[in-house]
Amino acid sequence: MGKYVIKRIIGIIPLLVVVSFIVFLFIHLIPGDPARLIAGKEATVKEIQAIRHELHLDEPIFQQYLIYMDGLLHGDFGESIKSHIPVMHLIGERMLPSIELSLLSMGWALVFGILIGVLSAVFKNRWPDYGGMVTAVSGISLPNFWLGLVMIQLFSVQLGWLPTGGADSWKGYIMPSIALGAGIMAMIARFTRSSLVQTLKEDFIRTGRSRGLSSMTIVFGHALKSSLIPVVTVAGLQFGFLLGGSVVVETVFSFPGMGRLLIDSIQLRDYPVVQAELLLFSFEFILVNLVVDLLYGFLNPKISYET
Amino acid sequence: MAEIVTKTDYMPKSRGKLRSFCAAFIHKKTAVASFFFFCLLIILALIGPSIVPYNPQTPDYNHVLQGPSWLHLAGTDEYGRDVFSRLIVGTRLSLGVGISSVLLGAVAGTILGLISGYFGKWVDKTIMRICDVFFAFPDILLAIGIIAILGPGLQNVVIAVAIFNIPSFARVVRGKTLEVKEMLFIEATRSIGATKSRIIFKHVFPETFSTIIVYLTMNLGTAILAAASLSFLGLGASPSSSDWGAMLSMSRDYMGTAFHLVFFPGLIIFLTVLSLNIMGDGLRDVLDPKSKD
Amino acid sequence: MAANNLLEVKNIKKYFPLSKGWFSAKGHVKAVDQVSFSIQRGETFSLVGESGCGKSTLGRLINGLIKSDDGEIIFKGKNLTGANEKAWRSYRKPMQMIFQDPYASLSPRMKIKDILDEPLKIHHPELSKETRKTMVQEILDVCGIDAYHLDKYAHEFSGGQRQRIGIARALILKPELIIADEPVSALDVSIQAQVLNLLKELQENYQLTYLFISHDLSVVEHISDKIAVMYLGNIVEISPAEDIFSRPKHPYTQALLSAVPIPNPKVKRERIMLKGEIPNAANPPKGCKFHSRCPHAMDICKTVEPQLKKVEGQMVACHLY
Amino acid sequence: MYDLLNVKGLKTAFKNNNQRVSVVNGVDFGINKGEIVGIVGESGCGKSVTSLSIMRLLHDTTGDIQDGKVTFKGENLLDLSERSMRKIRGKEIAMIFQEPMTSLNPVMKIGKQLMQGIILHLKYSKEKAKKHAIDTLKSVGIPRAEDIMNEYPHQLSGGMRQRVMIAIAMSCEPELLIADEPTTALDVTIQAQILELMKRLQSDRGTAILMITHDLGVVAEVCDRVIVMYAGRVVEEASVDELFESPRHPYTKDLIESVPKIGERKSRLYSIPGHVPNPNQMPNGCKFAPRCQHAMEICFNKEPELTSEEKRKHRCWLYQQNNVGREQNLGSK
Repeated sequence: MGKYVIKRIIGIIPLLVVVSFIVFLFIHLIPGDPARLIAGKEATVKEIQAIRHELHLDEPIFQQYLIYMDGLLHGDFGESIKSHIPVMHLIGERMLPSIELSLLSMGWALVFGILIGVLSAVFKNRWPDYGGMVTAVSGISLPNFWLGLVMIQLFSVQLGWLPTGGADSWKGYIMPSIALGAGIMAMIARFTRSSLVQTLKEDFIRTGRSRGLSSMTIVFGHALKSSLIPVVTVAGLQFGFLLGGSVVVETVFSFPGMGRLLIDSIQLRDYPVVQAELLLFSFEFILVNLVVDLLYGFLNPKISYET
Repeated sequence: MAEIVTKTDYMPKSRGKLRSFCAAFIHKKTAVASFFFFCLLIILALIGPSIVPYNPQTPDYNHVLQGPSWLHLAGTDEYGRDVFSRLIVGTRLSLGVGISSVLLGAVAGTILGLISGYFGKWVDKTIMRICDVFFAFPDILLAIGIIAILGPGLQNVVIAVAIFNIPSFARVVRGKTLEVKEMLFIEATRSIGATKSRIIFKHVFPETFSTIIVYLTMNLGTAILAAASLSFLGLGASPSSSDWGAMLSMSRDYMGTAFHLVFFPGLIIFLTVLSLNIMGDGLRDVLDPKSKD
Repeated sequence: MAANNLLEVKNIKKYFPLSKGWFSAKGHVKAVDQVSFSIQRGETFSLVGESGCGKSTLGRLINGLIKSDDGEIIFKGKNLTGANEKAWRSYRKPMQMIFQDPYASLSPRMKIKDILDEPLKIHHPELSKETRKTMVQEILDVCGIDAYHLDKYAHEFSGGQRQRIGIARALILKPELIIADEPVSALDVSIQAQVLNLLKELQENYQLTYLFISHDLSVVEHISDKIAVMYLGNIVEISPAEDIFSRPKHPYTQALLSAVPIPNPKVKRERIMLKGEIPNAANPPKGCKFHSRCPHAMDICKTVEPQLKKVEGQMVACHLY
Repeated sequence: MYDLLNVKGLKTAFKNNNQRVSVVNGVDFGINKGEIVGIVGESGCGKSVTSLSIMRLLHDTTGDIQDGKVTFKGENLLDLSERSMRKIRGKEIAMIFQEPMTSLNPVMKIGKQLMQGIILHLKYSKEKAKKHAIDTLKSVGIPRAEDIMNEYPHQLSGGMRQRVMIAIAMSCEPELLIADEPTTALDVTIQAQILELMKRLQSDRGTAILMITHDLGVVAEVCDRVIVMYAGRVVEEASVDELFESPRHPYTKDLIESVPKIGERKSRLYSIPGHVPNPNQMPNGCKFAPRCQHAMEICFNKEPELTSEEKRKHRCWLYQQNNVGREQNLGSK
């Protein structure tokens, strides 16, 4: 097990390096001279020159990458072109609400997704199954921004129960987390169902029945564990969906998170902020999947008992 | 245990592949209904502009922001344009973006996946490592990053969505190829002296084909959603176009007063994606029964 | 060696690495370890052994489906060792295979006529479509399948019929050697007898040489001229079929024979019950690999690996002799 | 009547493409206490479905029992509620399966899987159950029983797993053990060990065993009495010695004849022509008639009954009505 953990952790290091390099290249891939972009339209040639030197844009590209990485390791993501506030500072105040929102969404999606999936599998081809799967396929097909707008219309405009946006109180988290988690809940429900249905067809389930175990013992004592192990992996992959969705949902609800900052920055062409956001989002995703991998290894005796 | 019956030594009646596929698919009533709905959308995309009741671009300032009525089934927008007509005309745009981006991604991804899965070794390692890098960026964020570089616009949405589809197709096709490659009949074909290219194109690819079709259908839904999201964020279709996502984006300003402007474009996106997902489920059950529940 | 040898295998070796890790390979499974034997034209040479003894790997090595790590394969006087994939493709024409699972060894998407036509297309592209069609019909007839089945798919046939189609596919290229990997073990008894009889008939009519791989000693006895018994990647005994059943030499052969249940309740035998199970092939016992289960194990068995040597016309790798 | 289990007129059908196909059609047989009875037949003959029907384990299949009676110690199992049936399963009748690799829960320790049944049926405390579990493992010849309790199935070899399966089955001292092809997936030397173990358990504990197999060799080695099945029907029943010495039904004869036997090298094996009929295209009359060498006109029109003759039974027109075989038998009485 220890070897497995070390192997996984070492395994993501090259990925982190490559991803950071690609994100670093981002600013060079944008058409035009980055120094000119940063300096603004009215800048003189001299000003541009100064910025180029200040940002080390006159150095060889590999050198620039090392400088960039050095900055990253010290928590320096550069500074915003528009507001000239350090990017770290801009993102820092947006990070917490975003993380809270994603954990909240993931949490309810997991709980309800697994619940619906288990019910559907246990009552396969009966009405709880049909109900669960109609909910799930709808959940996958719902555009999250539309779900958000419909909820705003209903709960904020018509009924006035919840605020239309912001993260000032817990009430501000309710609708965004529903809009964000709906699709993930649906995916997890479908996957849990199919995994559990598959497990219930295994030979060892028949062995269990032949020993006189009740259906409850068989489903919850035998089948659930082995069918939830792959759900862990799927939940990890869904996290990417969640990060992407947060950009859209945060925009709908004017939620002060990282996602909305990204869209705002793109519209303002504030590239250093965009760059930092892309890096943080992808690192977050990689790390979540690392945790998921480790969890998978821990739950699966075939891995955890080897070595 | 159903094997007890199927494994017995008997010969089922001879039946054509296509016929048995159709017979099995017909049993999935919802899938068939979705299939017809999707066909309707395709027809609308093809002939929509010539059958709409109103010109989708002509403003009518006498009927601004009207709710749904018999005259205007889905109401009118802030310029008095008929929303129903705009939705129908927008079908071509919204479906077109989804279909072209998924097809692009599917073709490139399938080729990469086949190569990777069949040749293995360093070829496989290289392709899969590159895919891993793409997977490190969550789908929509990758698209947003690409659009940030290329600039907003429908064409760039197609490129961005195609790019995030490539690695996922590559991975799925590779997985299936590896599975097929281990099958005994592939080894049997090698043992009669068949060349690698013959094995890939005549034997492995047809086996992976049904998986690709199912995955294509499902991803088409996702792609339409992604393109709509990007247009909604103002990164895709120009706000004045009749793209569904763009229409939604524009109508946000009229939330309180004209909710139908938000409701109908979203509804049509939802129904389109729903029909694709149901169709995909049906196809999977029929074509790829092993991956079924 | 005798000029009559169709196939000669010398010291062939195949080690499969165990899960290639980040740091190092965890070791090797010695699937086939220094195996040598030769097959004469027209005979049936059988490889028997329990699962994991390397018999199927050996069959695939000879056909080039798996590349050997070391040793030589000499077929019709030609050394095939080290040939590239392209050369192997032409070597395979006179050396065809029949596989164990008739359900999995035929392509599910091809009609029978296309399955049988494929080898011809590959090796005889000069033949016309008509000629190929006649050849396909002829071979089906020989293998006992009616020609009106030509347009059917494999899944429409029963197991026995599918195995006949598999045999037809191997036979259509007029091979000299057929490597049959457990060709009847997936079939029911009554069908198994049909297929075994067919294989025998074909051998007589077409002067075929068989390398017959099986775990079933009673089937092997019935069909073979010579039998090699494998244990953990080694051949422990090679004997003419009559001898191996009347006077098995190697203790493993003796145990294997006595373990086979005999369908006659009147026959009561003293059974040699082996201790334990086959050791892990990644970490086989030192010396003679069988010593950990052998009822006659001596001190020397634990240290020195015995080599095949001639004992009364049989080849045995055992320190007892 | 047999004193442990009586199966009468058992009929089980499977639903296949909205069609009901009888896989087991009117099966009659019985088992006495402490007896080893074999059911032998080729794939698709309905032998496995018969065993699952007795245990009422067709849950996850499209199959269900249409008709018949399964009387175990005087009680018809088919009339019992699911709840009472659960008290029979594992306690009175236990079962082992063909695939030891997949028949154990891969993510649960051996000890827990073993103790679950003991606690459920014998109502032992945890400590007592654990002790009993270890004893049972030892009794089936598992070395390091204490360690194995804490291991997962993938850490064991195939033969060991089948021993664990037997331990689980025997842990509650059932009166009947149904073994569905218990050695088919194992190598011959391991098969010999497992068969030896089963014979020992039977003689030590007096457990009756219903052995389901396709292998006539296994039948000859372990069974006292044999039931031969073909196309969902019992075609012959006899003591093991009688069956191999003088098989009555042509199918039994042919089956024995077509097995290659060690020490009897022949240039040609006897083989039965044709193949087993498709369950939804059964021939009229005797199901074996199209493949039978002795088929008469009546065989194609009317299905023979299972008839008793002294201690054996067969389903064949050759021995019925004014047939020679029957007259000879009557004469000898």
